[in-house]
Amino acid sequence: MSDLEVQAELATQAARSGQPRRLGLAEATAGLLAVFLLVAAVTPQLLALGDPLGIDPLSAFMPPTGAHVFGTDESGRDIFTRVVHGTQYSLVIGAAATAIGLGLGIVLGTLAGMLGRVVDFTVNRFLEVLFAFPGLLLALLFIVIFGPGVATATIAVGLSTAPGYARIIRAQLITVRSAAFVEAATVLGRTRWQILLRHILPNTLAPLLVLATLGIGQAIVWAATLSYLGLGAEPPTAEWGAMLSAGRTYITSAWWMSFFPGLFIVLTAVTATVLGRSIDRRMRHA
Amino acid sequence: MRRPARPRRLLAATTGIVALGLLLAGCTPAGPNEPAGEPRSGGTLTYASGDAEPSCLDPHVGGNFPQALVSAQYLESLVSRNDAGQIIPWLAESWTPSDDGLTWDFTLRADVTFTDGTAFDAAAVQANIAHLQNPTTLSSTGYLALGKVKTVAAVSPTVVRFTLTEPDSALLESLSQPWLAMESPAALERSQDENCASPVGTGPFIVQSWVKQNAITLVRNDDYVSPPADAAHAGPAYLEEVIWRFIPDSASRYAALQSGEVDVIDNAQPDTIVQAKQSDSIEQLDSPRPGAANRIELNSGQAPFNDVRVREAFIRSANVDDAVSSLFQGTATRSYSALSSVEGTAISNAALFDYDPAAAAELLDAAGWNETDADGYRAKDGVRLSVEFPVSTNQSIPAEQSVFEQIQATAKETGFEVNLAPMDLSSWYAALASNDYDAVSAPYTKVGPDVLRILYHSDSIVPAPSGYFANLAQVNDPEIDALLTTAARTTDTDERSSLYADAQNRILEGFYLLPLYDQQNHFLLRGDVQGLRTLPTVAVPTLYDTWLNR
Amino acid sequence: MTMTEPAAALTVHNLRVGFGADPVVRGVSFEIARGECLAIVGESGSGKSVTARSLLGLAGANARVGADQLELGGQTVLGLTDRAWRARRGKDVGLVLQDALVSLDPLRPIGREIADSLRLHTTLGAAARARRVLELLDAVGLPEPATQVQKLSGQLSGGERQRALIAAAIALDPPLLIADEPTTALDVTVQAQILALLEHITRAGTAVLLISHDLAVVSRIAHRVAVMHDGRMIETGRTEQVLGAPRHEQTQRMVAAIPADKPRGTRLSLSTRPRDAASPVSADSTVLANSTVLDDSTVSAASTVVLEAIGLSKSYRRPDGSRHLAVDDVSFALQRGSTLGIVGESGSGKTTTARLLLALLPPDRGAVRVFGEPWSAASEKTRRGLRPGVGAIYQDALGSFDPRWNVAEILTDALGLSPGLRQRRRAPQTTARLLTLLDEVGLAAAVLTRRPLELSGGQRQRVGIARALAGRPEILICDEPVSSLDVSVQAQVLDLLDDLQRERGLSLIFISHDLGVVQHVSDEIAVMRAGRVVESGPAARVFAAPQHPYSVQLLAAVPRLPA
Amino acid sequence: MAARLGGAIFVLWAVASITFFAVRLIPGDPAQAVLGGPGSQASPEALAAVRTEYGFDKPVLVQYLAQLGRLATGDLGRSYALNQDVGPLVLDQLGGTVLLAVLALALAWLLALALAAWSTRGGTVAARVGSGLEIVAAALPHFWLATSLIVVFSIWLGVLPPISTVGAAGLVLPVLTLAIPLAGFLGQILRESLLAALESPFVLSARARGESERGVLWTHALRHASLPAISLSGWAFGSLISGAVVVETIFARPGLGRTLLTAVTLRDVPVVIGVVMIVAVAYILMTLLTDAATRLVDPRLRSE
Repeated sequence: MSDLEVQAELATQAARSGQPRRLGLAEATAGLLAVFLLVAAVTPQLLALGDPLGIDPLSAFMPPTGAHVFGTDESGRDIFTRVVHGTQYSLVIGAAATAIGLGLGIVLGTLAGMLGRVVDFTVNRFLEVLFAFPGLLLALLFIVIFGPGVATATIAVGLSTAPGYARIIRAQLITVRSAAFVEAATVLGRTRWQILLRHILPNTLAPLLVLATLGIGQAIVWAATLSYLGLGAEPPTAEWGAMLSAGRTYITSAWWMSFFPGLFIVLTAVTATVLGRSIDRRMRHA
Repeated sequence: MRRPARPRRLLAATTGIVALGLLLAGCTPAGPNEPAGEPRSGGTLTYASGDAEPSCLDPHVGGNFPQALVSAQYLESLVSRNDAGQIIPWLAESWTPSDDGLTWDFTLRADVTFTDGTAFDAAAVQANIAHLQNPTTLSSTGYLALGKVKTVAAVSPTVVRFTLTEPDSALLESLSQPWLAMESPAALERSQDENCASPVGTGPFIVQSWVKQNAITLVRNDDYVSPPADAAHAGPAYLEEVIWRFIPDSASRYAALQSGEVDVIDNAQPDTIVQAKQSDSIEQLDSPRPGAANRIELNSGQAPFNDVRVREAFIRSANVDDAVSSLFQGTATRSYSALSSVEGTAISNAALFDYDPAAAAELLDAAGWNETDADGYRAKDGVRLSVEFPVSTNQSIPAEQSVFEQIQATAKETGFEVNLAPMDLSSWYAALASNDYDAVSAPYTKVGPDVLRILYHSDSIVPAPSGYFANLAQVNDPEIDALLTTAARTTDTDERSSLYADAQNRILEGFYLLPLYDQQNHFLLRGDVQGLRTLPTVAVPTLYDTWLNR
Repeated sequence: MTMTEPAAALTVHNLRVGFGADPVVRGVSFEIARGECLAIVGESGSGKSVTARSLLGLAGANARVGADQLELGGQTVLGLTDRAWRARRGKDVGLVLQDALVSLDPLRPIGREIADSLRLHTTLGAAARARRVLELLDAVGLPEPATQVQKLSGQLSGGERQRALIAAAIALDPPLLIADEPTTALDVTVQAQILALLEHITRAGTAVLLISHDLAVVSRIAHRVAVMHDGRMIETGRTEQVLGAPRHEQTQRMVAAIPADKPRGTRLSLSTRPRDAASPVSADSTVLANSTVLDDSTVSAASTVVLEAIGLSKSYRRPDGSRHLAVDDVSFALQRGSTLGIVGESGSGKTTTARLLLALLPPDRGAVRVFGEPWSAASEKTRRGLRPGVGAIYQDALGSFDPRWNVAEILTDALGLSPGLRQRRRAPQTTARLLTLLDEVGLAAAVLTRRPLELSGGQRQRVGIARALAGRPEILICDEPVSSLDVSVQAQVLDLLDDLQRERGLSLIFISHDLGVVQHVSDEIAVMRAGRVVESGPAARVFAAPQHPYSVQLLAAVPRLPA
Repeated sequence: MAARLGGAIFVLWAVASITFFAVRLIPGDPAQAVLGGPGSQASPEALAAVRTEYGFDKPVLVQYLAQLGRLATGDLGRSYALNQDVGPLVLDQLGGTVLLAVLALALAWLLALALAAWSTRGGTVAARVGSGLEIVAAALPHFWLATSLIVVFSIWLGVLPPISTVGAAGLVLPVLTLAIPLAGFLGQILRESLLAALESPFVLSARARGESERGVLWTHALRHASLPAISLSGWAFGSLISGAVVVETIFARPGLGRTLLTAVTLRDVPVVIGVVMIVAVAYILMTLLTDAATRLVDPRLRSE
């Protein structure tokens, strides 16, 4: 299993047990956070006026105060500003990695799910092999070959999530393909193409929204991990993982430097999880 | 298995601290806690190094700073240096150069044996030099330091004679370095893998075991007799055992010290030094490394820095003082010299490095960079004034990378676009080798002012077969070349100093480099650790006089 | 059976159970004597299971249980602590649930499950417990107890594990045994055996409280019947009395809904009238007469075969690689305007046959012909032209609808129009056709915008029928169309199918495990067992005088109301 | 079993092939890549030695077969950065990581079980709190959690060592860092499946026999609830390996993760491949173990 499959499984589980339409406190909070994060990503200036790279050596290492709610870093940059502006970075990296993983997953999963036994067998074996590079291993292998950096880290995260997407999409395709309503459509005299377009594809693709939402949270955490390890974005870029990495040096004297970027990573991941599950539940009970 | 020959950038490979140093604590031998009482024997001291774990404990092989740090505990050199910068006896009792400076006779101590029982004598010295000069040893630092040594002969068991190809005023300084320390000839006979795992020397400790990625265990050499002349006591070391750990993460390292898990840490970060000053239980030892200061070299070999006005403009546009004071929080002092402040021959000229954006702007106007592009950067003939600045994340500590970021920010105000490119060591070397840089910072440790020849003689622009060259500023000035070559042959101290002073002035006035601070070398220790000091050669700590007041 | 036992094993007076604000049981009173079997019958949601569970103190953590009197063996159990309840459960009262596959822990050998009761309530040692378990298994009629005791419930047949479950419940010979739908998931023949076992237990002196939705089933062994509806006990009395002369309207409805032995064409549902409102209920007798005539004329040349199965065989590969012959040389013919019932127990090959008839599977051997044309042998492209003539109704109506579509979209699609159009942009004539379809199956226009998930089981099946009708088919293939419905809903759906068949002259293949249903709807019947048709012929003849021993056994096992 | 073994060998072969061709994807001279990338100051002799050892001068197919041959005999090549054979180096580091992973897995199970058992019994509020805790725990990145734990327990409270030490105390924080997020995932699975199990008819049967709540939990429900969680073990292993990269680096523990990260930073290709191969082998073993554990808990699978 991949992280994504586990997330998807948990979402399914939660959707099964949860109440259909109630807007929970968690969902409402997650929704507000998502709006905040989107605003931060699209127009960061709306939330934080300053320059995320602008230095002010004289006010370095300031703890959180009214003027700097999240404190300042070693060069006197305002951490709140950097965290807000970093949202764009993290979301774009997360979205790009998810797009790569999802794209590859769709291609592989569709091949396996639609093209008959031989292709299915081959793709399945291939995926099985990729799963033997668990977690970040595939990403690290990719980075050691193509060198570190934001672009490679993004591709690496995308690549390492692709097998998970592929397997979910394949399973979904196979479930939908053999669903009773597909047989019912055959009995109504629908052609293969009509069935594919009207039933199989929509019912396979709809859950991808859930997957992508869950996946983006995962991708952000992984990309931040790579940055933290010095294999992705580099300081002074206002990327959360890179900020944490820079803050690690000063952890004994300036905890706020690593606490707030980390907090935003966690909040984003939790938001993605809660929203993904909420969408899942709504789609099932809609 | 050849370790890529990297001309001594002894810098600390992974987390190398670059340094600048405050002379405040200096290298006073006494432990920081004064009412210490009589030294006591016994106990285990845990040392946590932030430097990379060496791949070989024999500093002949390769030769970098992490090796020097640990090998100083079990290997000894022929000579040492005292706090005043004078060469003092160690395994060699005395030495005499010939008048032409081409022959040196060293008289060795007769009472020293290696810890495997092999006698230390002239033959052993011969074997060590041969080992260093043997290409299969893959020595880099030691090999280069012995560049002028033609032959080594045993005159008697206690007298060994070095014959040189040309006079070398830096010979003694070279021999004082840990990378040229003496090892048991019998041990050297073993395979390199074996010798790397457990080198045998004459030092106060013996390598007992080495668990990779975790710790090296050193035990006391009870038969030890050969402390350097400036040691505080004689006889065996006080400590029974030393655990030498590798903790690359600086925060973990400091926290480990705070919690008493370890007794001494190196590569202390500025913020932890400040914290330590407020702590009763933690003391600080600051010992800047010799050789070059930490500085940014400006590549004068290509545009835009082939124009001295642009170089000066860049230097004038960089607000280094504010950066250093905010980031190093008083733990590092601004340098205005090419050399480390511990080098007696260092010339400092603060006036050349004032932060003066107005002057910088005028210089750029004069040099023709008088256009302003859409992003606010200066340009000439439509070409933006940009400076490629590859940064090795292995060699520049986070605080230093932040200094570069602040320089980037202040230089932008004058119109320079500084493109900081943090990269891994391998890519960094690649960028330098392909001349793909305009500014770069590369620490360099060597005992004595001869480092200037390595860094600024035009010969050093020619890349070694490996592609590396030390003259990163690409200074190509026949007058500087002449001064440095002459100085390297001049044994007269005053004359040598004056030659190096001339050379330094000319280098500084050419605006080839922007000095930042000494190569930082801060140690933090538990308050009950007494008698820790660094060897005044390359400022590595020695635990010989150290004892535990607990 | 000791000293001065009160006559009643259980006395319940004014039992009330509620969850949150909703009362589920609203004042129920009854008692059971030793050696007596009382059946509580009701449809889903009537509160019968909650009542049963309250008697064990297991109504649930958030249930509010109250009663004026609640006595087990003469001792009140009102307000017992959890610990005190535990001491009584299993010892003073046993519980048997539906489907032992999940009612016995599927991960533990049945022997351990049975021994648990002994372990919890006796001081017997392990060896003594093991002996007792064997005795119990023997007592419930499980063959070879010594080898079965190590098996998991999944390794036993449905009947065997239900016996094991009963063994666990009676391990301590409790004075009261509560059996909640104990035979519901079982095949009829096995159901008959389990009922016999429960009857035997009752005779031995145990009070048995039988909970069921099926009046016919309980009529076999219950001495008294209590009918529950909407949390109340609406009628109680001796079994013959309640079933023979039901007083309450709901009971009457339930009795009427039992299809077994009701002649073809008899209306089962009281609440719904024939859709042709003009024709009085008595007209049914005419229909019945007609259909009898039709029965008689099945041999005449006037009838034509619309669908024909000729020597159909189909096998599957099992996970272990061996082949399983699911359908073995099956032949039959469906006459125009008639209903062919296919009946069989689980694993008899009914469903595979349905899929073969719908050409969703190609047969290994044999062929299906429709309207005299090749059907299974034709290419899907050719077949597609004929498909509108063959409709299908499925057991799982919900699963047969695309979950993203609402009823309007489902039916628009079935009409052969593009379903993508939302209601707003739908042509008025399309809407008119949709409303006609809904009207035909007795649904209101309001369901158009609903998704199947939001509909009740009966409504879903009606939408399924409407969809099948949209293509104006001549043949309808119904695979267990009513088996997941409550009896009264089942009655309505069966009546609807009957009406439609008469109005449209439909020919039906009706597949079911329920002989009563099949008997009621079929003109012709085919009895399947292990993939083969063991007997076929006119329904009246087969039911009156079965030839094959299996048919005889099957018919004998059908729960019927006492005559 | 034979099929499983065959599958395992196939996966290993494929992993070896992928890594082999991956190294050929490195732009430029493969010998240079093996020696640490484009900027490594490799001498011509070193390059020549590597070319001979890896046979880069021979046709790709020959190189490939030779590589498979070496791997089959357990020869993982040599690290030029560390001056050591990769096989023994990687095996040396394996123990520390395995210890860490096993302890973390055990603790994660304990935490998850405790949280699941508490939140299924404590009513709606406990279930919400439990579920919230689990979701947040599952979202905690290792690097942030490790740093935060160090700040709180080592720097502020000073009760636990921030680095790995000889004693057990040094294991506490690393194990917690790895276990907490994992417990978040396991807890969610466990709680949901525990709820399902507690609602199931066989639990009602057991209660009707007079079984206590504890008996219901231990004899019946937990066993069922653990099945889906056990099937996560393969994934959990991967997550622990990724976590070990971070945790071993921060807590200065010897182990595969730290070796891997160092090797990636130095672009020490032979070591990276060596670690990847070992992890692949371990992953395969883990899936076999998971199968065995599932069979142990679920006797239904044994009879097949």
